[in-house]
Amino acid sequence: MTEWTLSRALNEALRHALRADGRVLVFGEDVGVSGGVFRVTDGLQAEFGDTRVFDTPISEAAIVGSAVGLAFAGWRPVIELQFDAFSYPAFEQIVDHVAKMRMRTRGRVDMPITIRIPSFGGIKGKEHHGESPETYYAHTAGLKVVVPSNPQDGYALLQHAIRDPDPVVVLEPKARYWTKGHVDLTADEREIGRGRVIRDGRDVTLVAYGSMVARITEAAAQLADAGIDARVVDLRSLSPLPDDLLRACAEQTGRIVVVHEAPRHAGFGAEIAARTMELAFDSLAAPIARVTGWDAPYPPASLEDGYLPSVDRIVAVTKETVAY
Amino acid sequence: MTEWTLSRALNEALRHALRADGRVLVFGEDVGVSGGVFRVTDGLQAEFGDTRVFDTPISEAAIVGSAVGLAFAGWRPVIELQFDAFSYPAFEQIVDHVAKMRMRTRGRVDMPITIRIPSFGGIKGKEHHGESPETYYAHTAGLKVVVPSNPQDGYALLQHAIRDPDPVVVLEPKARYWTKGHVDLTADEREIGRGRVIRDGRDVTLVAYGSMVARITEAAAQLADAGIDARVVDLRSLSPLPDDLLRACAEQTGRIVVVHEAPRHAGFGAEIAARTMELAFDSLAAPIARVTGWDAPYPPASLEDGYLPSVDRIVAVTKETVAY
Amino acid sequence: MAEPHPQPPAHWSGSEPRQVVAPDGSLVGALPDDLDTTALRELYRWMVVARRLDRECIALQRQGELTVYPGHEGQEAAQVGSAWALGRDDFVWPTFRELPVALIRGVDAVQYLQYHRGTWHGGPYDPRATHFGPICIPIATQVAHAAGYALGRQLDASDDVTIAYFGDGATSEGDFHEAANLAGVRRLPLVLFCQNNGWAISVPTASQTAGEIWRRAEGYGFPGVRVDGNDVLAVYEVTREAVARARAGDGPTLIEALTYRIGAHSTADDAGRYRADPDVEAARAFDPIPRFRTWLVGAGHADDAFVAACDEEAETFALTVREGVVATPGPPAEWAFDWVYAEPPATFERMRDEALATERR
Amino acid sequence: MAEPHPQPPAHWSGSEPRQVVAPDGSLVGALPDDLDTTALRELYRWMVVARRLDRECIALQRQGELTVYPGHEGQEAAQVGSAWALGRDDFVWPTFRELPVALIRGVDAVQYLQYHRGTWHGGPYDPRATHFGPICIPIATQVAHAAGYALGRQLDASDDVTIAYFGDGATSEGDFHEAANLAGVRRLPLVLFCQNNGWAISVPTASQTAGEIWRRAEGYGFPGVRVDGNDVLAVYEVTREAVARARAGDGPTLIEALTYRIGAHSTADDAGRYRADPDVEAARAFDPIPRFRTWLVGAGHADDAFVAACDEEAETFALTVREGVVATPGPPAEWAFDWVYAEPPATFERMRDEALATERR
Ligand SMILES: Cc1ncc(C[n+]2csc(CCOP(=O)(O)OP(=O)(O)O)c2C)c(N)n1
Ligand SMILES: Cc1ncc(C[n+]2csc(CCOP(=O)(O)OP(=O)(O)O)c2C)c(N)n1
Ligand SMILES: [Mg+2]
Ligand SMILES: [Mg+2]
Repeated sequence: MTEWTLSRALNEALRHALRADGRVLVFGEDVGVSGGVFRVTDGLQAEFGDTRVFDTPISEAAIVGSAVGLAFAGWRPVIELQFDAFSYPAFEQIVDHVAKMRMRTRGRVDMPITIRIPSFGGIKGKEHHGESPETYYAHTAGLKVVVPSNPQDGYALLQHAIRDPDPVVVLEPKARYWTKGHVDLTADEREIGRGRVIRDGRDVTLVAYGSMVARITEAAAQLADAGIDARVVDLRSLSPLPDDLLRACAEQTGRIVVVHEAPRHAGFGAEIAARTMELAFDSLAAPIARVTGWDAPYPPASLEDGYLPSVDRIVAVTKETVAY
Repeated sequence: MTEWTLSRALNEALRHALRADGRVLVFGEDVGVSGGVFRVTDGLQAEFGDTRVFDTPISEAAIVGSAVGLAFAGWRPVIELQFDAFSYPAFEQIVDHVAKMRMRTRGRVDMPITIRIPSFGGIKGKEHHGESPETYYAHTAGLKVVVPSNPQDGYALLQHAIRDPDPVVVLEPKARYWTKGHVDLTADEREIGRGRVIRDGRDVTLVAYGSMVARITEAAAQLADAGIDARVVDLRSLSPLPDDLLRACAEQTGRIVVVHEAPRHAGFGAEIAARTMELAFDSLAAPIARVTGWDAPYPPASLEDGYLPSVDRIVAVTKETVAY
Repeated sequence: MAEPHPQPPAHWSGSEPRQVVAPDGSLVGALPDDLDTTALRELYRWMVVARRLDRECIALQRQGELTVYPGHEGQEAAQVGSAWALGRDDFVWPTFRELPVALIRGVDAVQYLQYHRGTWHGGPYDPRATHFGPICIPIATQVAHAAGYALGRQLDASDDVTIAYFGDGATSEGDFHEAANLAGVRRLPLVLFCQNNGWAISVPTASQTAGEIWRRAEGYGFPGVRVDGNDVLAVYEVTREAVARARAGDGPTLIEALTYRIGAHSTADDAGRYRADPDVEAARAFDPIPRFRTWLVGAGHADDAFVAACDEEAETFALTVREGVVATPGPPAEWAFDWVYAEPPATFERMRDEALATERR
Repeated sequence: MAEPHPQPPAHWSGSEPRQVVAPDGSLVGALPDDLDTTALRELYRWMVVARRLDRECIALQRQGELTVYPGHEGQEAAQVGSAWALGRDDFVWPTFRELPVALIRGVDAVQYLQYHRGTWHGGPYDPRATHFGPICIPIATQVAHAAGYALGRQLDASDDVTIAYFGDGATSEGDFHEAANLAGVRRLPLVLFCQNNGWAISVPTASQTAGEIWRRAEGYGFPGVRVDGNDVLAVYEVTREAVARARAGDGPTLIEALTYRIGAHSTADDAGRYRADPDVEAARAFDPIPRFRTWLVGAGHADDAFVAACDEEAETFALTVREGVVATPGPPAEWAFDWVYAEPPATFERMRDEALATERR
């Protein structure tokens, strides 16, 4: 057991992967000598050299496109796209090629590509630095999409993503990079596709991923004072979706509140709601509620707090759902 | 009343817009002398000259990016991105700029940009020519997204999209381009944001957009023979969502089946299901069902029929929903 | 053979391209020193075989045996000449128009054509075995894959060379630029081979770019060369030089091969809407095949018997391929799911089962 | 003033840049013929004002009055010289580092800094009134907007010129390429102004591209020029020429201005992690301000009193801006919704009401 920040845990996961597999490459913008805007690649170039860990020109499409070619050449690319919105210039390469190439080659060529994207808001950042791109990637068949919310998951999920023979998009919540937590280096369950119940509860289930997990956890504590026993679920994997867990929560608590930062319209919360309804309609005692960012562009720093789901909003909506 | 194909109706809508407003520009790849891969811009360059209607280099990001600049210069760009998947190279420009620019300028500069994208499958086309990109755009705050399913709507929606001061993505169902239908040139209700009930029914509501509207219509006919009275709804607008209509359908039929070509996971059907549940939970007698493309890349032509929701699948699922 | 038309296609104007055999079949440059008679005859044979197969494919499409098919008539020299300069382990990243290259790489034509038959995406041949990448439709995106593959071989300290094929229109895409710039920065063992055939569907090269494509190279810090793309020997020579540079670790080369798309963009395209037949007829005067035949026979490397034999072989081959194509059945339903993931998630497998059950219903 | 260091920054090597005043302040080129003493003094004044404001902004950030702030120290000549060559109706498309250009365009500094204060995106100034586009962070994307704007003015038969600012790193993006190529094809009245400051955050220009940036132009069919970006007069001259060409309908020009980013990439960046202080010190020897002052005073266009007056004005201005910035309140909650749509859909308005109700709760 060690105490690490999420940034450090991800850094150690990369270090571990680079050590364990000589075919692993880490590249992107400023990941080399500078160690990455969020220090996630700190010290890796010094330790593994600039053939294993290197900077690229500012060319997102070529970063992802070259990862596809590197996979054909038997390498295992782990790439960083510097911020959520800066993954969009590579969208065509991700959707048309990374996600489909293995099928196109009839399984002759795997795409063991890991795409790390510092994502989501909450850091009072500039525009294009607070986007929630998860729905774009989760809706893209052929990709796997995971979101660690704490150092332990960061350490485990990133390693699993790198080892996975399929392309995995790892959305790292910027707002949690500097939050410390215990990391059990020996834990190595097959993580991708499994959610985690962080707090049990009978009255209602709060579901979230990334930074919002901390907020639903806090909300659950406040709800407890109000006599509401809320279960807290960290989804962790958006694709594949841990739908057995969602079914169980619906069956056991009958009420579900989904929380995410992205706009509500066609956001990932819709899939959680629709899927859960399909799986456990008769168990639902209230409509599945969504507490999300508003259907407007991510606002400037000064308006961020009003945009992101606050603990108050989560608590209020949960109370309505329980009272329904 | 005239009888036109969807392609012709869209062509006439563009012609009408070019005549009515001297600031309207039509550009993209092969839209000039050749008249577009699907003939939607046929004859426009000849009639309006190559300053109003022109070809661009194969540069999707620059096509969309230049439309943003043209809007600043007071023009009203109507651009064509040749096929669904070929809108992805411009994804960053659409999401980061087209959708957000008006807000960024505090409303000083409108973005009256129309982005036409021949979309969806069903034409036994090559890969990247059968994609369903609607969720990517519908989830992007700041855009409006419409899908005409017939010549009348094509004629009306495209004109409204062009006149709209906000950016509108028009997803044109390739599979319907050559289908004829009546067009009332005088019809001019404010279309964007409104769905249409194509066939009334009491037992269940079938909801779709684009090419799938024809399939749910056919399914409704077959269901009628089986004694099931199905309402048929053409959504037409994905953003904004005609949610009053969805609520009414849920209240009046209690059962809803959503159909689309895109993969199910985090697809647009999820939003329809989640939103309808929020609005009319107590009226729902069965879980809202989704009949969709599978969560796999769009297959080669030979497998297309098994991928797209067939009338049989729609009928079968609807029967289950009604029997629920 | 047709007399060379005085006016070459518009997009050939500007800098003089490298040339070995002039349109009239006369020798105007130094012969590649490593091509013996057998090799020279092979170049001719492949061009004839490819040309004949192209006609067969168009017929197959008309008969409904293929979906949309993009022909390569007129571009045989650019493709055969460049492909001939590659080593067995060198890797090709094609667009959708490199059937001649595929043949030379040993890709089975029937398998290749499954792509256009609509039975598979990417092409069902094994890209690793053939060193010929999947057919790629999104314009210029394969250039980035090629750069990555070249980087991978470079990191493995291999001396394999990678070649990316693309068209004039592709040079307008951001992906071409990003990949070319990356190739320059890393001095990748990469040959960027542009077939400037004058057209991007209906758009002429002049509306695609105001510069000469080969000149882009200097901005990326590596050499560019312009070659007569209908002169198979010149194409072979410049590609051989580029491959040698790459193999020696001296980095990428951008080759602009001036050729002409004789046919429509594809069987779905009506070229009559945007270009005049006389221009196409004029371009035929620069046809790579009669030009090379004139020189080959004149120089005594081949005789009429050989020429006839090539036509005959091309005929037989085309018909064999036709039989193979017509005989291939559609893929089983499972194939829509079988290779999406190496480790399919449980949710995916449940949906696959649901799908296959529905199919059988 | 500092003696010019023998070694200019690494990325200045290669082709000789245009120069008017050498680093030591001596005149080595022809003076722009349209700058009188008043104008020459203005150029100096703006550089000093901009430099001082930059320092103030960094201080404001440290004190929590601004969020991340990207400084421009060392790039004053490149920005002031080029901005001075623009006409009132010419339109500027900036990145996030063109505060000096903004000042010259008449953008209110307090309003401009709202972007970095985190109270608004894009910048709350009126881009149409100031002819200065919204601050743009996604690298190189504004070059496409600039091309479109230039096309719009061209279609209106106006003789306005558009200028796009971008960095060395931006030249690696597909958007830069697509926009530049489009500019060439349409002969747009566009000036592509690259400030090659040697760094893209931690990545040196040598790792960004293997070519010289100005040489990219030829591949697009228009001229490129390399200029000493720390020589305000040379920058003014080459930009004036480019603007004249554009205004005359002769198309775009790519300008590579060699400068140096003296400060960190932004206040969030620790440059010590990737570059050595001695290099930065060496670069200071090429500082544009003392260089120009030496010449200005030496040539009798200014005296110590004027120099002192500039410093004083800069001081007062910086403090006024500080007061203005510190005084600006955060935006009201409605602003998150007010300008998203010109015609807000009913569903959007319902959500806005829900949101504002929640806020008030
Ligand atoms: C990203 C993208 N945009 C548009 C298209 C549609 N398209 C297919 S072929 C083609 C023209 C390509 O021209 P060129 O690169 O010269 O190759 P050629 O067809 O001449 O071989 C276009 C625009 C595409 N396939 N991909
Ligand atoms: C598309 C995109 N990718 C990455 C970034 C992150 N980023 C911000 S500034 C920067 C470096 C830009 O370098 P350069 O173009 O030389 O401009 P400079 O910062 O030197 O002024 C990067 C990579 C971004 N803003 N946009
Ligand atoms: Mg071409
Ligand atoms: Mg820079």
